[in-house]
Amino acid sequence: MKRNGANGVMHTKKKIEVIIEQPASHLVTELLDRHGATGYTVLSAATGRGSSGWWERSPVTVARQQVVIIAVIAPERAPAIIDDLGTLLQDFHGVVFVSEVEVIRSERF
Amino acid sequence: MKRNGANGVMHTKKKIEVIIEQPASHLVTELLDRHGATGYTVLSAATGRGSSGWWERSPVTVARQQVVIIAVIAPERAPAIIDDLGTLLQDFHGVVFVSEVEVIRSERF
Amino acid sequence: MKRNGANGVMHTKKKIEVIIEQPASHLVTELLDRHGATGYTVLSAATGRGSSGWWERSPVTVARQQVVIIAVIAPERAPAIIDDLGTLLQDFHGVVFVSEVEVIRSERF
Amino acid sequence: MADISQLALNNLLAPMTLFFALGFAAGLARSDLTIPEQIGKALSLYLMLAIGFKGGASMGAGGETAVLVGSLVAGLILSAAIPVIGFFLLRRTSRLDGMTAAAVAAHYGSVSVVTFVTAVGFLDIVGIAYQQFMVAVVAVMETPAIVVGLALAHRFADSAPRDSGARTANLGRGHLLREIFLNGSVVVLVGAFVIGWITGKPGLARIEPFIGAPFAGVLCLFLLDMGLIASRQFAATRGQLTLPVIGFALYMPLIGAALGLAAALVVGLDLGSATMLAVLAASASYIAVPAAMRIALPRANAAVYLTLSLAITFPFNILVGIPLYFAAAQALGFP
Amino acid sequence: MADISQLALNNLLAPMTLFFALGFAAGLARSDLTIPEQIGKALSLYLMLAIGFKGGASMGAGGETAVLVGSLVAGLILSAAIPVIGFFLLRRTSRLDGMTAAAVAAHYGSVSVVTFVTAVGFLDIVGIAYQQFMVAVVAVMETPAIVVGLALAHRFADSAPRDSGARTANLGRGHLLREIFLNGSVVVLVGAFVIGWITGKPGLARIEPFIGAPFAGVLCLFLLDMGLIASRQFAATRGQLTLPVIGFALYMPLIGAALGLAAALVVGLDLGSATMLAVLAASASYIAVPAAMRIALPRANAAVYLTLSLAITFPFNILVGIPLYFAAAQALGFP
Amino acid sequence: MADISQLALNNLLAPMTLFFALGFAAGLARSDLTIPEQIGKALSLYLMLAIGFKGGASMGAGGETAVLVGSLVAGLILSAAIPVIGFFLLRRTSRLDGMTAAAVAAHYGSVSVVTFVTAVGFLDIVGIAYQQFMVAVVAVMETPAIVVGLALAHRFADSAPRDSGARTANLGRGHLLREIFLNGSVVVLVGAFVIGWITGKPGLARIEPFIGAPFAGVLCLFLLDMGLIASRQFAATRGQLTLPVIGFALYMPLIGAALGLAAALVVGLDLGSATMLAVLAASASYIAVPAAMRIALPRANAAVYLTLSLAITFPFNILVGIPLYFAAAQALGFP
Ligand SMILES: Nc1ncnc2c1ncn2[C@@H]1O[C@H](COP(=O)(O)O)[C@@H](O)[C@H]1O
Ligand SMILES: Nc1ncnc2c1ncn2[C@@H]1O[C@H](COP(=O)(O)O)[C@@H](O)[C@H]1O
Ligand SMILES: Nc1ncnc2c1ncn2[C@@H]1O[C@H](COP(=O)(O)O)[C@@H](O)[C@H]1O
Ligand code: NA
Ligand code: NA
Ligand code: NA
Repeated sequence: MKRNGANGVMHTKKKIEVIIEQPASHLVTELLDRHGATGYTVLSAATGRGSSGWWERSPVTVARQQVVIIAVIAPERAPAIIDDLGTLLQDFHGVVFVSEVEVIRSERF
Repeated sequence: MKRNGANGVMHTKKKIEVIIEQPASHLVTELLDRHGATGYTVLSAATGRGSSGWWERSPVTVARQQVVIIAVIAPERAPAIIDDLGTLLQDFHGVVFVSEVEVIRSERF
Repeated sequence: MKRNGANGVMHTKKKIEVIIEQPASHLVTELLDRHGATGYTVLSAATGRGSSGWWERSPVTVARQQVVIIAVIAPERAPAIIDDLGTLLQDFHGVVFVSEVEVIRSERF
Repeated sequence: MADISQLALNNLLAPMTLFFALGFAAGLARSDLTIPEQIGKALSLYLMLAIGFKGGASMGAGGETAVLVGSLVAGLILSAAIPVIGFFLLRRTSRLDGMTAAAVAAHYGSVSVVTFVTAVGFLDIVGIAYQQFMVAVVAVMETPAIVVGLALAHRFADSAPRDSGARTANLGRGHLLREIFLNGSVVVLVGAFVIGWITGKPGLARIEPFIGAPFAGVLCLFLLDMGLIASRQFAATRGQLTLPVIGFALYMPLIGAALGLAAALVVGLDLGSATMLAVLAASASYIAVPAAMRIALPRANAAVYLTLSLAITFPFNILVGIPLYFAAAQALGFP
Repeated sequence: MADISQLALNNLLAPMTLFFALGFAAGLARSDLTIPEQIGKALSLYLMLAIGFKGGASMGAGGETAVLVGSLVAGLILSAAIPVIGFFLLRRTSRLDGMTAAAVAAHYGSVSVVTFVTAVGFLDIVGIAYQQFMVAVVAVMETPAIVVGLALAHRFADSAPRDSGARTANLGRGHLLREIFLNGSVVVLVGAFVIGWITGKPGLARIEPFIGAPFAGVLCLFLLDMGLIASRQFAATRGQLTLPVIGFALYMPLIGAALGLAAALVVGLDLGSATMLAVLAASASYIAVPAAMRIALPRANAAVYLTLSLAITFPFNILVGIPLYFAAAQALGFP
Repeated sequence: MADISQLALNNLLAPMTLFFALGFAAGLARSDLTIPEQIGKALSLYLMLAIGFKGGASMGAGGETAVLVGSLVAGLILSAAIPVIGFFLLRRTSRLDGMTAAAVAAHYGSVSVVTFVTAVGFLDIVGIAYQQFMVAVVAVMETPAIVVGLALAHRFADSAPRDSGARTANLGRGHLLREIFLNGSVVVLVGAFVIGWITGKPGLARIEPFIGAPFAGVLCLFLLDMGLIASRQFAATRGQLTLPVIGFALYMPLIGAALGLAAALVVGLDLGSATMLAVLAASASYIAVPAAMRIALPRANAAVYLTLSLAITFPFNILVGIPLYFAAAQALGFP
C-alpha cells in the first residue's frame, strides 16, 4: 500500500463541529448515526457563554453543560446533516460550524 | 422559516482558537466580551508542549494549565480581536489561530 | 514591534488534528517532537464512536480512551508528519485531519 | 419544647450551616475556591447511598403499614399538586412565559435530596427521630411533578411547539423517561434503601464506619460546595430575574411546607416525619428536574429555574426553612 | 462447614454483591447513574493501598518461608500457563483471529485485583483467614501472562506484523515495559505492602481509621461502579461476540480456579489462601493488560477482550465464582 | 529529648514519609501511576478543612493573647522579609533574570500548607503539642510575600514592562487581588478555623469521625500524590536549572527556618509552635503564589519557580527539614 500524505494524495472532507447542551447531545449523535457518519468524538467543555448566558461545569446538574461534538464526514453527507442540525438547534442551545479538512484514507469517512 | 443547510445558504465566519494558560483565560474572555463576540466555549486541555516546555494537569496548581478557547465571530470583528490577542500573547504563554467556518443562522454571530 | 492582525499580516500554517487512542498518544507526540513541531496540545475526549465501536471514559482502563492532539505547524513540515501519522494509524485506532489556519507571530511555528 | 429563635440559632450555628454560609460568602466574594466537580458528585452520591441504606436497614419489620402507605400517597399528591399551584401563581404574578413557568413549577413539586439530608442533620442535632420510610417518600415525590409540569406546558404554553420540537421530543422520549424514572439520585437512594432493607442490621454493621460516623462531616464539605454553587449561580443571573419571580422562590417553599404539614396531619405522622414531609414539599429539585426539562421543554429558560431552585430556595430552606418548618410542626402539636 | 447453597446465598445477600447487582441492573436499564470516573479510579487506588498496607503490616515475622516461596512460584507458573491453555482453547473453539485470541489469553493469565479484594470481603464474612503474602502473589501474577501472550501472538498470529507495526513496536517498547512492570495498580499494591511491612503494627494503628474500618463500605461503592461499568461494556458490544467466545469467559475461570486449587494443594496452603489462589487464577485483568495490549498488539480487538474480562468473567466471579471456589476448597479438605 | 539521628529515622520510617518516597520513586521510574487530579485537589482541601477546624475548635478561650499577636506579627514580618533576602541571594549567586528571581523569592516568603500539615503529623508522632493559633499564622504568611515579590520585580526588573504588560496588569488587577487574598486554600483554612472556633468542642465532636481519625491516612495518600507530582515536575525541567539555582532551593529553607526560630525566641513560643514557625518560614508556596505570579509577572519563568518550590524544597522539607528544625528547636531549649 502506497503512502500518500507526502505524495499529496489527500482527500477533502467536511468537519462538522456542534456545540450543544449535554442533555441534547444524544440527539446529535443519533442524528449522525442515522445519516451514516462513520465516527464522531465528543469533548466536554469547561465553561462558556452564549445568547443563553454564561455557564460552567456543575457538580449538581448537567442542565447547562455544553459538549463539543466533532465529526469528519464525506462532503456529500454534509447538507442533510446540517439541515437536521439546524432544526435541532431551533430548540436547543448551541451552535454548529462546518469547515473543510484534508484526510488520508478517504474510504474511512 | 426556511431550512438553509441543504440549500447552500450558509455564511462564512471566523473561528478564533486561543490556547492560553488558565490564569490568563479570563483576560481572553473579557477581551471577547468587549469586542462584542456573541459567544465562546472553553475546553480544558490535558497536557501539551510549547516554547515554555511541557506541562500536564496538576492537582496542586493551575499555573501551567492551558485552556482552549473557541469563538466563532463575524469576520468584521476578527482583525481587532486578533490584534488585541496578539498584544496579550506577548506576555502570556499560548498561541492563537484563525480559520474560516460556515454557519447557519448568520444573525447569531 | 508592529501589530499585525489588524494590518492583515497573518501567516498560513497547517493545523493537524489527531484523534487517537490514549495508549498510543505518546507515539504521536514523540513523532511531532522528532519532526520539529514547536508545540502541541492534547485534549481528553469524553466519548465517541468509530469503526472500532463506541467508547466512553472509564475509571478502570484507558484502553479505549481517545485523545485529541492539536498541533499547528509550518506547512513545509506537514507532508512528512502526515506520512508518518498515516503509518501509525495503520496499527492504532484513530483519525487524522489537516486544515489551514492563519497565525500571527509566524516565527513561533 | 425549644422556642423558635433558639432553634434558628441552633441551626445557624451548626457546622453544616456555617460551612454552607462560608461557601456562599466565598462565592459572592469571587474567591477562586472550588470543590472539584467530580468530588461534588461523589459527595452527593455518598449522602444518598448513606441515607438510603440506613433508612432501609432501620425499617421496622412491619407494623405501621397504614402510615407508610398514607405517606407515600401524600407524597404523590403533593408532588402533583404543588406544580399546579406554582404555575398559576407564577402566571398571575409574573411575566414569565408559559414554558418557563411550567418548568419552574415542576421543580417545586419535585424535591431536593440535599435539603432532605440537611434536615436529617438538623433533626439529629435537636434529637428528634423520624420514620425511615420517609426515604421512600423522597423517591416517590421526584417524578409526578415532572409529568404535571409537562402537562401544564402542553396545555397552557403560549406558542404551539414547532414541528422541530415535536420531532425532537419524539426522538428524545425514551431518554426522557429514563431521565425521569431512572435518574441516578433516585436509583442510588432507592437501591441503597432496598439493599439496606435486605441486609438489615448486620449489613449496616459492616459498612457503618463508612456511611455512619463520617456522615456529618461529609455533609459539611458538601454544603460548603453547595454554598459556592448557589452563590455562583446567583451571581451569573443576577439582574435577569424580576422581583415577582424572586419572591416566588421565597414564598413557594412556605406554601409547600404548609401543604406538607397539612398532609402530615391527615396521615398522622410524628413530629420528625411531619417536619420531613414539610421539608420535601418546600424543597425544589435542581438535579433531576433541570436535566429532564432541558430535553422535554428546551425552550424554557434554564437560567430562571436553576437560579430559583438552587440559588434562592435552597439557601432559604437551609438557613431559615428547616428550623421554621420544625417549629411550625411543634406548634401544631405533632407527637 | 457451610454447604454450598448457603454460601452462595450468603454471598448474594452481602451488601457488596448487592451493590454490584444494583450497578449492573442500573446499567442495563440505561439509568443515567454514573460514578465520576476519577472517583472510580480513586476508590480502586484506595482498595489497593489498604489491602497492600494491611498485608504488609500483618506479615508474620518469618516462619513459613517455604510456603511463601512456593506460592510465589505457583503464581508465576499459573500466570504463564493459563494464557497457553486459553489461547489454544480459543483457537479450537472460536473463529477469533490469532492476535485477539492471544490478547484475550493474556488477560486470563493475569489477575483482577478487584476480584481479589472482593474475595477478601467474602472471606471476612465467612470468617476465614488467609496468608497476607497472597498480596505479593497478586503482584507476581500480573505480568508473566503479558509476556506469554505476546509470545503467542508473535508465534501464531495469522499475519506477519507489517513494517509499520514493527516500527511502532520499536518506538513503544520502553513505554510497554513500564506499562507492564510499573503499572500504577502494582506499584501501589506492592509499595503499600512494603511500607506496611516496614512500619508494622504501629504504622497500621496510625492509619487504620482510614484504611481499615471504612474498607467494606468503600468496596460497596466501588462495586456499584463496577456493576455500571461491566453492564455498559456488555451493552456496547452485545451481539458482536459469538457463543463460543462468550462461553470461554464462563468456563475459563473454572479451569483457572481448578489449576489454582491444584497448585495450592502442591504448595500446601490453608483454606483461605487456597481460595485466594483459585480466585486469582480464575480472574482476568481489565486494568493493566488491556492498556498494555493496545500498545503491544494494537490490531487485537479491544472490544472483545474488555467485554470478556470486564463484562462477563468479572461479574461471574463476583456473583458465582468466589463462593464456588471456596466451596470447592472446602470439599478438597484444605486445612 | 530524642537525638537527631533518631528523629531523622523516626521521620523517614513514618508511613507518611514512606508514601511520599514511594510516589517520588514511582514518578522517577516513570510509572503510569497517577492520583486523579480532582482527587488530589479534594485531599488537599480536606487536610486544610481538618487542620483549620481542629485548630479553631481547640483554641483556648482567651489567655495567651500576647503570644498570639506576637506570632501573627512575626509571621507577617517573616513573610515580607524572606523574599527580600531570597531575591538578593538569587541575584548575587545566579543568572536568573530579575522577574524570575522576584517571583521565586515571593514563593519562599509564602508558605506550603501541606508542609505545615506534614509537620503536624510529625509532631503528633513525636508527641509534642503546638499552639492551635499557628493555623492563623499560616493564613497571615500567605500574602505579604506576594506583595513584596511584586515590589521587587517592579523596582529591580531588568526591563521596563512593555505597554502590553501594563494594559494586561491593569485588566487583571481585580483578579489578582482575589487570587492573593481569597485564594481557595486560605478561605478553607481560615473559614474552617472560624467555624471550628464558633462551634467549639460540640461541633468538633460531630464531625470528628470525618476530620479526625482518618486524617493520618488521608495525609499518606496525599503525600503519595505529592511525591508523584514533585518528581514529575523535577523530571520535566531537569537540566534547565543551574547549580546555584538548585542550591538556593536547598539552603533558603535553612535560612528561613533559622529566621523562624529566631522570631519564635523573641515571641516566646513553646517547642512545638517554634518548630511550626520554622517550618512555615522554611516552606515555599506552590499553590497560591504560582497562580498569582502567572498573572502579575507573566514573564517570569514558571518552570523555575515551580521546580524549586515543588520539586526540591518541598521534598527537602518533608524528608529532612521538619525533623531538623525540630531538633534545632530542641537544641535551642524551647520549652
Ligand atoms: N459564537 C460562539 N463561539 C463559540 N461557542 C459558542 C458561540 N455561541 C455559543 N457558543 C457555545 O454554545 C453555548 C450555547 O449557546 P447559546 O445557545 O447561544 O446560549 C454557549 O454557552 C457556548 O458554550
Ligand atoms: N504549535 C502549537 N500547536 C498547538 N498547541 C501549541 C502550539 N504551541 C504552543 N501550544 C500550546 O500552548 C502552550 C503554551 O505555549 P508556549 O507559550 O509556546 O509555551 C503549550 O504548552 C501548548 O499547549
Ligand atoms: N469521522 C470521525 N470524526 C470524528 N471522530 C472520529 C471519526 N472517526 C473516528 N473518530 C474517533 O476516533 C476513534 C477511533 O476511531 P476508529 O479507529 O474508527 O474506531 C473513535 O472512537 C472516535 O472517537
Ligand atoms: Na417540593
Ligand atoms: Na487469572
Ligand atoms: Na516560607
